Amino acid sequence: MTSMKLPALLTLAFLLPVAGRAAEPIKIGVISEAQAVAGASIAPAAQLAAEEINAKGGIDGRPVEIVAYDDHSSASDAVRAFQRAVNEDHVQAVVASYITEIALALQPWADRLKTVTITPGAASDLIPEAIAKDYAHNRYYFQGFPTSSAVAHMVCDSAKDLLVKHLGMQTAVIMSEDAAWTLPLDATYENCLPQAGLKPLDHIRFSKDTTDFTPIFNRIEALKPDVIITGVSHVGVQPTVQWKNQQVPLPMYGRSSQAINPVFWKDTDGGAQGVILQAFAAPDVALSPKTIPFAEAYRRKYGAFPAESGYTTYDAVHYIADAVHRAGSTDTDALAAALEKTDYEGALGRIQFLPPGDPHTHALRVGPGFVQGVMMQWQDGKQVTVWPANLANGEMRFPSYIVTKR
Amino acid sequence: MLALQILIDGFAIGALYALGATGFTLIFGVSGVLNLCHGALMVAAAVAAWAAHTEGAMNSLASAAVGLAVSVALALATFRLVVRPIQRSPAVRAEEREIFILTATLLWGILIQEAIASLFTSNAKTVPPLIGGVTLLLGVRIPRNEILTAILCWAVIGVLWLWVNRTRTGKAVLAASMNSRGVILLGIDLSRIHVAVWAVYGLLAGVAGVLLGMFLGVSSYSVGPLTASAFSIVVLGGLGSVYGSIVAAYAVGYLETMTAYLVSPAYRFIPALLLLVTVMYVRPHGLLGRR
Amino acid sequence: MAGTSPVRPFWPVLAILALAAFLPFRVSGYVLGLLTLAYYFGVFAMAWDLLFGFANEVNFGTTFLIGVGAYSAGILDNRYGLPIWACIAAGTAIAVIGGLILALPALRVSGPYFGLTTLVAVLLLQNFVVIFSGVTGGEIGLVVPDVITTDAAGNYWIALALLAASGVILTTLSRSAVGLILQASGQDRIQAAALGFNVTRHKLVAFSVSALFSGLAGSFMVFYMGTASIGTLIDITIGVQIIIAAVLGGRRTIIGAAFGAIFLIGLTEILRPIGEVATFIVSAVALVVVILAPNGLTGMVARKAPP
Amino acid sequence: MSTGLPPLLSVCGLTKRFGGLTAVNKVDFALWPGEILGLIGPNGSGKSTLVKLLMGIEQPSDGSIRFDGAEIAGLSTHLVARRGIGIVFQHSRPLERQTVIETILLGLLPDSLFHLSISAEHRARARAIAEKVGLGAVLDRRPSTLSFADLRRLELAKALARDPKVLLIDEPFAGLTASECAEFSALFREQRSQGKAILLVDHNVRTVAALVDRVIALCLGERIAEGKPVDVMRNEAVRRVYLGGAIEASPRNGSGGAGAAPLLELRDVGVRYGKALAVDQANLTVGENEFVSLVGINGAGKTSLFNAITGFVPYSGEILWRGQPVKGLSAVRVARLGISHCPETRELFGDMSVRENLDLGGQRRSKAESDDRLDWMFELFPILKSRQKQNASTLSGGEQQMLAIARALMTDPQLLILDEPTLGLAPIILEQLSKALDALRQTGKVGVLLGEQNVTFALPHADRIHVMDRGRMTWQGSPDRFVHEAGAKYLL
Repeated sequence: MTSMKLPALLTLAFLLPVAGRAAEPIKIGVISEAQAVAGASIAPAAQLAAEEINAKGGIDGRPVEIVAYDDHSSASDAVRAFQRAVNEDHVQAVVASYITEIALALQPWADRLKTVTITPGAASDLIPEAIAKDYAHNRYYFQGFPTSSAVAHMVCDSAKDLLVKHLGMQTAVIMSEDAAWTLPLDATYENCLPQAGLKPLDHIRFSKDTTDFTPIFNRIEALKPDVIITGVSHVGVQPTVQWKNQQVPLPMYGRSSQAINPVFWKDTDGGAQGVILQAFAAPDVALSPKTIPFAEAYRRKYGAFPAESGYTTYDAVHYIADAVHRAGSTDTDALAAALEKTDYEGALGRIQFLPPGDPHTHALRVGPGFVQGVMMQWQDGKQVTVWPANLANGEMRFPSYIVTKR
Repeated sequence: MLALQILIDGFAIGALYALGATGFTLIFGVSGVLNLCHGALMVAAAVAAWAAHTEGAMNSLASAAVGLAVSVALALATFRLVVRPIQRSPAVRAEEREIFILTATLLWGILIQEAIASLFTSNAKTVPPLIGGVTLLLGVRIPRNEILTAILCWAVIGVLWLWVNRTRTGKAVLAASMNSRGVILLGIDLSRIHVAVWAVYGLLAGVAGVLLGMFLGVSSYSVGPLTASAFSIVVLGGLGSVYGSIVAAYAVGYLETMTAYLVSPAYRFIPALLLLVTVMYVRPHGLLGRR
Repeated sequence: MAGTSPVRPFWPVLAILALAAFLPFRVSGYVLGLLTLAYYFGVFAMAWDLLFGFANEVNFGTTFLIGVGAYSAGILDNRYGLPIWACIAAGTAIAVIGGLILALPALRVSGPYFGLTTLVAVLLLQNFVVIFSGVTGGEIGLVVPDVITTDAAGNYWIALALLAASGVILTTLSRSAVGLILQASGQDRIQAAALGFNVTRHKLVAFSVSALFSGLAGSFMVFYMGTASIGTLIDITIGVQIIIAAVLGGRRTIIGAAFGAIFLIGLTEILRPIGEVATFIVSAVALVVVILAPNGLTGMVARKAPP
Repeated sequence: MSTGLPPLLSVCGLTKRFGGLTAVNKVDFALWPGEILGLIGPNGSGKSTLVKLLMGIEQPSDGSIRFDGAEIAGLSTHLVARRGIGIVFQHSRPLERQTVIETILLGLLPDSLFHLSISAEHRARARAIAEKVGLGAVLDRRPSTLSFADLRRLELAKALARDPKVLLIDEPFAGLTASECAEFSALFREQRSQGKAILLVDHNVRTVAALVDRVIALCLGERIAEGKPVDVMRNEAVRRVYLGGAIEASPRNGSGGAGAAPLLELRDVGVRYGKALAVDQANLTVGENEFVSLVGINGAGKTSLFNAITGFVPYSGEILWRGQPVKGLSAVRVARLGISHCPETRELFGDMSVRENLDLGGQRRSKAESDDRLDWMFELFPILKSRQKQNASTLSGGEQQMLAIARALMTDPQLLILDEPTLGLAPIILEQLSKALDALRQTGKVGVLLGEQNVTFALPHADRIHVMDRGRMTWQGSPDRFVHEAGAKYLL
């Protein structure tokens, strides 16, 4: 039965270097998907943030320490990692997973193990709605990322300017992967696209395991819309490359999480050319004074720019530290209470959580002046910001075979 | 229009499936091994080709070659390090060899998959197509590379056929698949034949993998599904029957494509699976006999 | 009894059980949580071993049984709010029915053909869970409102009890007269039939027993995890883990399978700190054991030639 | 034997067809309580199929099987068994991990799902049965540690445990020593005395003659004789099956033959399969271009000996090829020395054409060489030429045999080992084969070692004859001497 004592010992050994330090460190557990591009930036970004804080003398003299876990994109692994973080490594807060399925699996555990937990990337509205519905049992859980509906609204708003006003488009087909986060996304698309002036002709949901997108694109094309409105995160490279190889004469516009990552161009071998995507942060968009410095610091340290979840995690660690400082303790209730009062200028913009009572309790507040986000387009290997006007640094351009009106 | 679309896409997909399954069935026929790291070999080949292109800045042909080299090497490694030790192990009784080889190749496949994932992330990768662009065929727009893919698959299958039916080694391989003792009686070295077969198998899996990487793209997650689909197709066609595999490959390819077009992409795989179950009940030993 | 293997292992196992029962007073909730999962997997692996080791059927569909049981239980709780015990009972029952369905091909086809048919069963279940997401929660997974207890020790003891009970029942069964007949049938159905045994019926029984424990453990696990999702219950990789655990622990020993599962999950967890390569190393270790020590861990411990 | 009472088992018009071939053809016989009936016939005569039909392992195409007055034809095996028919398989895989007593207990268990425990009274009975068959001393040992004879005893014990009314026993004496045979015979007689009916299946009369009350001889699926052992042995049809027609030797008019330089030498070669002793102290020599016939009934050990020579089974003693020991060489290496083995199983490539099969034979030779030999083969076996394109599996038995021989010769051997080429072939085919072999012998290009049970076929071409019986070489000499000295003894 040594197999039970061993992990304990091993983790101890793992923590020894810091155990020697003077002040009791504040431990933050980071559970992420190290092998998925979208999740790979989470742990490094947290580390970076911790180093910054410690460089400034920590929180009231106490150093921040990151304990990282890989959940292999599996909910049960994540639950195990969570238990380990809390019971074994005694972390005071957890930042966990960009995948909604996993975030939802962890949500009950935040209460069971009485630990503040923040997701740096899971977007589904189900998360804050659950908190609103049963605040008593979910109050330790925070969504460090805008909700899917917020994402959808931003796509609609930008589409109104860029597609309807500018290009005179009228119809669209929604194409999204079958996942937790896209349910509210699609629902919102259905509402807000018509308001924006784009009539949804059809709505295609496909399995995350889909590899052959030819039929999907052909179905869409047969409907003769002006644009494809996307909602993809687990897939990205394959639809994009096939979109390009088949020269589908329709722009792809919307949420495509993988496309936010700078390596996307390489992964698609340039297939991303012309793709327009919504993002809450990008290496060269100054959403706040902190955005670009962080991106640069990250690249200096790790040799590549962070994925979107990197920015959110970076902020999360910072505002956890800030909350600990304000709460003057790491007691879970105090910390949660402090977090609810968060008002922090992060790489994403101004961070505030929606208060209890709001249908989206503990979700990020979005909109001008807060977390705002941008629309970017891949052009010749670079992400060009095309919306909002105040941040735009380029015009939309499309591959020759895509014919847009006007 | 739609019919033609289905016809063409189904043909390309079917050709890919056929190529993938051919190697799988060849190995089973000759050495009686159900190689459950099949998908891993395909993905490894594709990812290697991708890496050679993006990291090594090679042109698409050279990088494809790298992919093939990798899968051949891995196939031989599978034989030497995993399959043969078990076949020769005195501790494994004959009737248990099957499950042991299944388990071992499965694990080996996981090893390869994990290696790929931690070296190149689990993100999907696409191999640069040999030729870009599209052609219009009766109003249907088809990527040139899709057509090339189908042609190449058939070319390779054709070459395989020639190898098996026209060359001495090929003949011996075929003979071994029917009666290994007969081959030994004629003084033909069976172990050398096995090595040859595994190398050829690696080549087939590699070509299939690289082409798949160009056509649809692969990720380390594709390993399981690719193995499963090859396994299904081969069993559906009748184990050890190359012709059966090809027929089955097209049956599955078209069934999937039609479902995707006519019903919904979400239900793509279900009819094929149901077909498989029915066949297992009606014709427990697959559609076609050996060879 | 008609010793599958002599009664020797009995006392050591009892001692280990006793030790395990006291753990909650010594180790942290995390280790308990880890072991709780490991124990459930232990039951799965033992159920699989009954089919492979004794009925000689290579079943890739074990997660089909687990999934059917778990999801049925979960759905009954989530939609109809039945009391937990009822959900578990129903889930188990439905899993047994699933087991009988799965057994049908086994009576017609064998070897790889059977293996594939069971594999397909899993893939189908997977697809149906996604398609009927309205009921099953689809990709998102099913949220189960009720939990038996949130107390780590409580959950641990439940799992341990289930593991012990299953272990005792399955071992007894495998060493009983029926187990003897099963082995005879598995080894040579004609000879068994020539001794007057209805091989078909015994195979069906083996399947339903295996299904019973898979379903039971699956249902319990749902109420421990609080969610049911493809990735945690049905996915082929789970089935693969179970098979590896059983082979690793030493096939045809029942309890060996349980130790295999605990070892596998324990090792994965021990290696978690080293990050993504953990799975790689675990599979490597498993592969080496399978190739070099086909009789698995129990085989190494017993240090006796293959039976 | 037929006392007034009705037969226990009566078979009538029993027929089994596998596609084209009829394995069992309208066989009738009856079996009374308290008698031992011998069922004899060479390989491929349909014995084993008949047994399978009785046991319900195969379903008959036609005819009836009545047991205890009820029709049992078509019942599934376990039902047949429950009616009271037991079987002792010749090749049986014992449960590895059960002890002797446990294995016997298996036979005692009821076919119930809920019968978990094993009662003391069961154990007592198991012990009793073990004692009876002579396993008393090894009750708690596992099969892997048992002698071959004990394994056979265990099989018998399992069958007896169900206390069947009829006992089918397949090759009861194969691989047993004389004394063991005696012990088993005693066991069978005891069963008979208890009113059991026993069907003994064996290759030839002699082995079972002393034991059985009546004998039925099968050939090519048909009953060719029935009666007391002595009569059956005298029966012309039977003699023809085993000895062929009148025996005569034909002198060789060609080079080579006896006295030529030794090609192959066997010194005290022994072969064991696990516990069974198949070949014991065999000595034999084949010279350059010499034609040696090794005659012996099935199970005499010929095949085992050949497999030893060609490196398929390990052996004790020495085998020399042109004076060099070949021990440890793989089958492939041996074949490359120039020893071509044409086994009774033929091992053709069924789904390949005749031509492809032959080409594979010539694969290690140059194209030209191989083509020359091909022509030679076609003149040796003209039928093959016309069948070139045909798949081997679609050939008739005779043609397949010719192909097998031709393929073996394609490898340009110095020694051709022919194992039971006449197995299950019609007389007319034998003629053709015989001619071909003679032609082959006259060419003086290759030495031949022929294993045969059909003496008439084995004799004519032979320069020397060896007789093998129960793994031992019992006689050797020239063909003409054989006719006088050994011929008569061969069957009896």
